[in-house]
Amino acid sequence: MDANSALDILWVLLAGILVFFMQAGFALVEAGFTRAKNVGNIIMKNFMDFSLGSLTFWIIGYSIMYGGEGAFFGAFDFFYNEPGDYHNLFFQTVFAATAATIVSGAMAERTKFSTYLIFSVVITVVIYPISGHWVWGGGWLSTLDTPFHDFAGSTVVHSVGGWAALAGAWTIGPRIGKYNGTANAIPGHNMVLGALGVFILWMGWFGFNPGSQLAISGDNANAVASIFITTNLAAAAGAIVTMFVTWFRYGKPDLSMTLNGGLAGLVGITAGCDIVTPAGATIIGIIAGFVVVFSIEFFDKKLKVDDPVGAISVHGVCGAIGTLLVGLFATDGGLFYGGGFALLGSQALGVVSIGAWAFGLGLILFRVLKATMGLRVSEQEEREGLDIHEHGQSSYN
Amino acid sequence: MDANSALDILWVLLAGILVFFMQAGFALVEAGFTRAKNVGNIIMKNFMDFSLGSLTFWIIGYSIMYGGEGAFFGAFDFFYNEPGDYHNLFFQTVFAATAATIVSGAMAERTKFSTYLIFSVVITVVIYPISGHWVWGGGWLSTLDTPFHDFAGSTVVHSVGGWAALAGAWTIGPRIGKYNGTANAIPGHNMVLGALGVFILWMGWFGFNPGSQLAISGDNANAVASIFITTNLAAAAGAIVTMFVTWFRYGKPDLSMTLNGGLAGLVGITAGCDIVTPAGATIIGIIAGFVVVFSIEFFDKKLKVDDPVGAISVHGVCGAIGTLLVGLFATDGGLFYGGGFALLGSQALGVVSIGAWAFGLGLILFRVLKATMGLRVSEQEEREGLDIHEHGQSSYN
Amino acid sequence: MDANSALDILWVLLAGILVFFMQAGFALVEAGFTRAKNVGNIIMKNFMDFSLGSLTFWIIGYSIMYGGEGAFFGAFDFFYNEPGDYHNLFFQTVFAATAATIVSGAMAERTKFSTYLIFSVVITVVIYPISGHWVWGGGWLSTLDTPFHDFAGSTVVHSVGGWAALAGAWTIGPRIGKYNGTANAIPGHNMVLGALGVFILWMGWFGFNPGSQLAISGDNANAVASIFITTNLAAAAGAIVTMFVTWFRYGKPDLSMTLNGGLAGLVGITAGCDIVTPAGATIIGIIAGFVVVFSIEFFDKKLKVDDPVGAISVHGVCGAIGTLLVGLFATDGGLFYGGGFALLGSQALGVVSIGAWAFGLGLILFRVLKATMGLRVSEQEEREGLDIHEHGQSSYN
Amino acid sequence: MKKIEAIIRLTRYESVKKALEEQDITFFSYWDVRGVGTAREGHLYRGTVYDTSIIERRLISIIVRDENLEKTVQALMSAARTGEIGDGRIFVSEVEESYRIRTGESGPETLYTK
Amino acid sequence: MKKIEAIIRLTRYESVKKALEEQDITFFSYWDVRGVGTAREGHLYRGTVYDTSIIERRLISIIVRDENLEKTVQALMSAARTGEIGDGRIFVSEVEESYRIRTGESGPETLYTK
Amino acid sequence: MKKIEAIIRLTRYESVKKALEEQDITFFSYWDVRGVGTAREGHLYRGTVYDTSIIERRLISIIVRDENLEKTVQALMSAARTGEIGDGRIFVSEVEESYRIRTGESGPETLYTK
Ligand SMILES: Nc1ncnc2c1ncn2[C@@H]1O[C@H](COP(=O)(O)OP(=O)(O)O)[C@@H](O)[C@H]1O
Ligand SMILES: Nc1ncnc2c1ncn2[C@@H]1O[C@H](COP(=O)(O)OP(=O)(O)O)[C@@H](O)[C@H]1O
Ligand SMILES: Nc1ncnc2c1ncn2[C@@H]1O[C@H](COP(=O)(O)OP(=O)(O)O)[C@@H](O)[C@H]1O
Repeated sequence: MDANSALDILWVLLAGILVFFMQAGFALVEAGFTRAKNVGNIIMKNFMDFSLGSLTFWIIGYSIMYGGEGAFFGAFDFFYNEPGDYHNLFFQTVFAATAATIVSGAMAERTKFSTYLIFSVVITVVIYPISGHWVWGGGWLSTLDTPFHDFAGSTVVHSVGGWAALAGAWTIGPRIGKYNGTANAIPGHNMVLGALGVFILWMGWFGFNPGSQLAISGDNANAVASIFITTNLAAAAGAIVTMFVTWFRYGKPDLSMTLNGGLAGLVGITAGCDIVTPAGATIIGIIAGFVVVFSIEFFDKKLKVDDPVGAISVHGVCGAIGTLLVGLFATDGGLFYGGGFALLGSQALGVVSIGAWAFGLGLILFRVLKATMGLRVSEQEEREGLDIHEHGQSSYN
Repeated sequence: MDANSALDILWVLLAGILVFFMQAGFALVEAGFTRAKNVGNIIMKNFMDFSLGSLTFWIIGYSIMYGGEGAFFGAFDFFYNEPGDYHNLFFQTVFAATAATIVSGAMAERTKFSTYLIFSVVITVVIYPISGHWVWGGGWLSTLDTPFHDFAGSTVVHSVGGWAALAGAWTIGPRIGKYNGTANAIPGHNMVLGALGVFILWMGWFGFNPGSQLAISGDNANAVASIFITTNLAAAAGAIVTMFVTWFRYGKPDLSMTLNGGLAGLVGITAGCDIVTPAGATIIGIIAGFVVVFSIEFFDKKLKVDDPVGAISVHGVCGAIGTLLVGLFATDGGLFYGGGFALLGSQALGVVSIGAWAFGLGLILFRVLKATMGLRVSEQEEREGLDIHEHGQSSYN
Repeated sequence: MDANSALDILWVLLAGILVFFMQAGFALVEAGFTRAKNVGNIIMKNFMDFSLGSLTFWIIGYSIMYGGEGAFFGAFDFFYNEPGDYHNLFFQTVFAATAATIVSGAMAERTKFSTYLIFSVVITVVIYPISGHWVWGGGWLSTLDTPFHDFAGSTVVHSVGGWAALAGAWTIGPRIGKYNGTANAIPGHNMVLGALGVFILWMGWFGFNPGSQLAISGDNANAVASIFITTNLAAAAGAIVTMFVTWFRYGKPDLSMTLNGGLAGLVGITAGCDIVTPAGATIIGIIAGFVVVFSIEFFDKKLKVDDPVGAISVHGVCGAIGTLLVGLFATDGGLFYGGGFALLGSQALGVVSIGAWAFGLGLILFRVLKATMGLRVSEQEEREGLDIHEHGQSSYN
Repeated sequence: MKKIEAIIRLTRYESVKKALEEQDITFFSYWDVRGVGTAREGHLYRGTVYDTSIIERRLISIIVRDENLEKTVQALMSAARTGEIGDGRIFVSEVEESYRIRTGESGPETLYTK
Repeated sequence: MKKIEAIIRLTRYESVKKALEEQDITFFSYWDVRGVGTAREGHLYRGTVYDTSIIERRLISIIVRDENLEKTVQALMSAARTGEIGDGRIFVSEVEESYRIRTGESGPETLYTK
Repeated sequence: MKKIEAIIRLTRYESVKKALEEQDITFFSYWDVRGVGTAREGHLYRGTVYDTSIIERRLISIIVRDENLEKTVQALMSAARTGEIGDGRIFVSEVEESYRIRTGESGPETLYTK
């Protein structure tokens, strides 16, 4: 193998490590934004969805997503075993585990652990890889005349997680005490954990986005470097804008929302990070940082869908917006760069069809689970905490 | 230097960074699984064993381990200074610091700080490098007809730490209140810290195992990628199995044990990560995840050796088991792949001889320290906390 | 692009990621060493100075620092946009954000958030890039007969931050209750956070120093590996020495000072990490670990400048000392290696001129802000905590 | 004046607070305590069962004028009750004097709820 | 003997401690409580205002001999006062017996401040 | 009925609990407090000595029927004693009424131990 090939493999593996570590980031954000009595359960769910995801994605998920060129579906080969391609298997595995983790956040503090394990597996080996196949595995969205462009997964990963999270949070209902007439605040128990989680996620995104180039040799090097810049600027812009919006709107800059703002910028830029300029990335970040505040309020106060960590808004809404904005800001094909409406149309088609898939299947899944084994812990368990009841101990002693 | 050589050096250095960060992981696991009154002492010990280890391994340890081809011993050259080999020095240094850290966990909450500093140095520059030399430095275990195979250190690093930990925990005796007739639970004070530590360790293992290839150019790239997969699958399998075992056994899935389970899988696969298939790795992880639960119970309840973090079982026992399983699952020479018993015999010989070395020397060391400067803090110090007494302040204020 | 060029870009980007993560390290150290009532504010400041820094350094800072060869100043080109150079932009951006962060620590627990945002931007786009240009951008200190040598920024980054921090902490005055006649202790609220922060910073330094080689192909590989060793040894030596100094001086080994000691070693070696031997690095670390204790005491007890995290001593003083020691220990030009006084003279000139610049401009900046929008929160806000007053909520619930 | 100390389940606090408000009892202090009693909670750590009788509870301390004693106790009692073992206790004792720090006033009037 | 329980602002603790020391009251215990009363604090989390009446306070518990009651209450009152709503209360009640664990002594003398 | 409040060393809690159990006193509540007294603890932070008189203690609150007062105090006293300065105090005061929330019963019988 020549040096360039080895270099590419090295880069994919390193990026995979960074994306792996995002699991810790998600776990910390979710733990920090919820109450101390449920924190062990949250950690356990995050730990398990990566573990189960790793195993099941290897067993079947990877094949469904990348195993063939069908319009809707890859192939059904069990126990992937292709020595020359293990770096890709690794990179795709750590990606796959992300979608389930997003759902975990939106349904935190009230979901039955055993049920969670089941839907975590279903998301990782059914919902995510099938729609993923449409875009990245050679499926119908990638063979459109103007192919749908989602470079690193604003829609394929984040929106899928976000819309499934919406289906879940809606089906399971709000936490006790969250709504009595109006929306109440249920403050997260540890903002330092939340902030550390966001720093880890931001770092992980330097694997998530530039790693999706899947190579760094030759001209890929400059492309990768450019993605670092667009990713970082969008995150920074998102954080800054959210801070100022909350400042003007609530009178004070809100910490947990600002943290969400950085993530919103990151999710927003993920689809187009390879194809926008630094200025375009900054504008996408600004838009995401703006949208996320109103989206969180909308779901929380209007729709009364209880999402403790803001996962639906950050991943679902900002993922969708970011994907659509590619149609405007793409230097190659974007409306603002003279590319007309073709790309924007494909983007909209992709956002809607994948959104419908993830939300639809999510809804069916959660309704079935609710009717069969039950989705929610008992009232007493919820009040006294999932740690004591699901795991027999408290996490802080 | 050509691109391939530079690439290899880059990879070794990056893997070294990941292994370095495992120090933070060990510190967090140990801190989280123990009580708040001792947490500063734990941090200090971990911080110091890396610092002292870095200095002393450079001064003499590296030379003992890699400085010559003797059967039992390398060489005695002080202040290693070989500019073209600094990447290896770095990688080996971060490895060396691991063994002492493992001991720290098993003896937590009752060990005198000054004594700890001394045995931490002895482990790093005497116990670890000598048995390490046998396997990796050209010593007798590497020159057997069928050489002992321990790719990244299930035995060389983890078991050595684990058996020394057993010698230490046994010599020092249990914490006050741990046993009165039966074994009592002394819950760790912060499971989030413990879980973050395990995520960091898991990430670090992507340096520990694939980094031990010591190269990534040419065909090494695929070998490294394969090690990522085997490492990750074994960890995932270990975590999942431990969770279900505790669930069936105790009625609820136990968080801190499940975290141990992931580590057990990682320790177990370390010896054979380069030479087993993904399926083989999964089975090794399953076995390790199973064994670790019963091993922890056995040491805790039967032998009444008080090991707050499970270090003996995770590193000692699972390290030994993982090394033996190479004799069964190695695609090249393993019993299940038609290789006969030769490799299994070498594996057993290595496990036993290194185990005897580490446990024996550990026992002598701890007995001598106990008889001379004292191993344990006073009862009052232990009751009121090592933070106040050893360092004059509490860690949470 | 050939493999070597891609390799260099990869290395710069990876090092940049490590330096990025240092932001989390700084945030944790600062949070851990201060009180729980201000922790959200601290997180918010750290999160914002990276976000604002990323945006503004791209907009103008990078051009001021690297945009031209003037003696004092680069150029004034807005919105940097040079596709082949984005990896450098990324690396320099993450560096730039460090200086402002250092100031944040020294002024913690009493600074107005809105004012902080302003001076954070001024430091990042005015103070830091101008003096940075003198050394790294082709300015006057780099064109001396014997050029000033500051490889990775002991002076350019750390001292600039440290002296600006001194100007700030002095201008704003001590926290309420810190001095009444003598100096009182205001213990940090969480040493685990502080220690995790230091582990992260130590790791980040493996990007900070070796990454400043800006390449890894060809002979750079060995140079980079050597910098790993010097960096690590200096850190280890600093930590060990500080521990023993506090042990002898106060009767017990002080945890938070020892953590500072590791950082002192790292800051000290940053200037000369490429040009000293491992033994030289160890001695520099020893000196830094020694100096930092007395420096902290001096600022705290003699000058009565209240610096909760020790930023002035760690970054300002140890940065200066480390830069001067290059004049003694540089294998090429150092006094102890027969190079005479020329280099030592240049080092002193650089330390003094950049120190005067950073302290002077910092002082003007803080005085102006104090006189206009106000630098400090009200007494009630300080007593009840910045989290409640600046952000409307507490961080731990 | 009487001091009422109620040791209740953490999870009943919200209901108790509302019940007290309905009786115009809008002044009180509380903190978290651990209760040892007949109630048992099975905890589990690394396979070992432990700590079965120590339960997290909230202690509510209310000082009331004598005439409000009855209704306060009643409100507490009904709002804190679940009927399961471990509901807790209410203790009443005499308070001799009460001062309002802000104004320096003393006597039962300082307990007025406006 | 009397038991004095003062519920004060967290931020007045240092002054109160000093005032008590000046009166030679150097023995007491304290812990943090949450107070519900007329004082209001506006908190904000993710755009939602909440928790407006629960304030962090410190409860200081001092047992004194009868002759020291007056000066202790005065010291507490003046050091804890800010004049703003939310300064807190002082409650006084009777204590029947006091033991010093170390020596086993009982009676008001155990409260001596040397 | 009497209320016994014992302020003990954190480190004596386990012994005290056992001693109480031996006297069939299996109902009580406790929480952690900080005690200011003659005991001194030298703390050190970054080279500065501080906080010398504030010690972490546990407050145990037990309400007992009058006939159990003596044995409870004795049990507490002997189990909590180390003989070193800082062992703490026990205070006894009168309780007028006691209710068991679960059943609504009142009176000393609610303090029965089984
Ligand atoms: N005599 C007592 N003194 C102090 N606290 C008590 C006493 N009796 C009960 N308690 C408190 O009340 C709680 C509830 O009592 P428990 O026996 O568990 O339930 P129940 O009142 O339903 O029988 C205990 O956990 C303890 O905190
Ligand atoms: N009747 C009471 N019983 C117990 N605690 C009380 C009572 N009244 C007041 N407090 C405590 O005193 C605090 C201060 O009371 P508040 O009404 O806010 O201020 P002010 O005394 O200035 O009117 C309350 O938060 C509460 O902790
Ligand atoms: N008058 C008091 N009021 C309230 N608490 C007290 C009083 N006297 C002592 N205490 C508590 O008892 C603890 C022990 O008292 P101390 O003087 O240190 O020891 P000793 O009782 O051995 O002389 C103090 O820290 C404090 O918590």
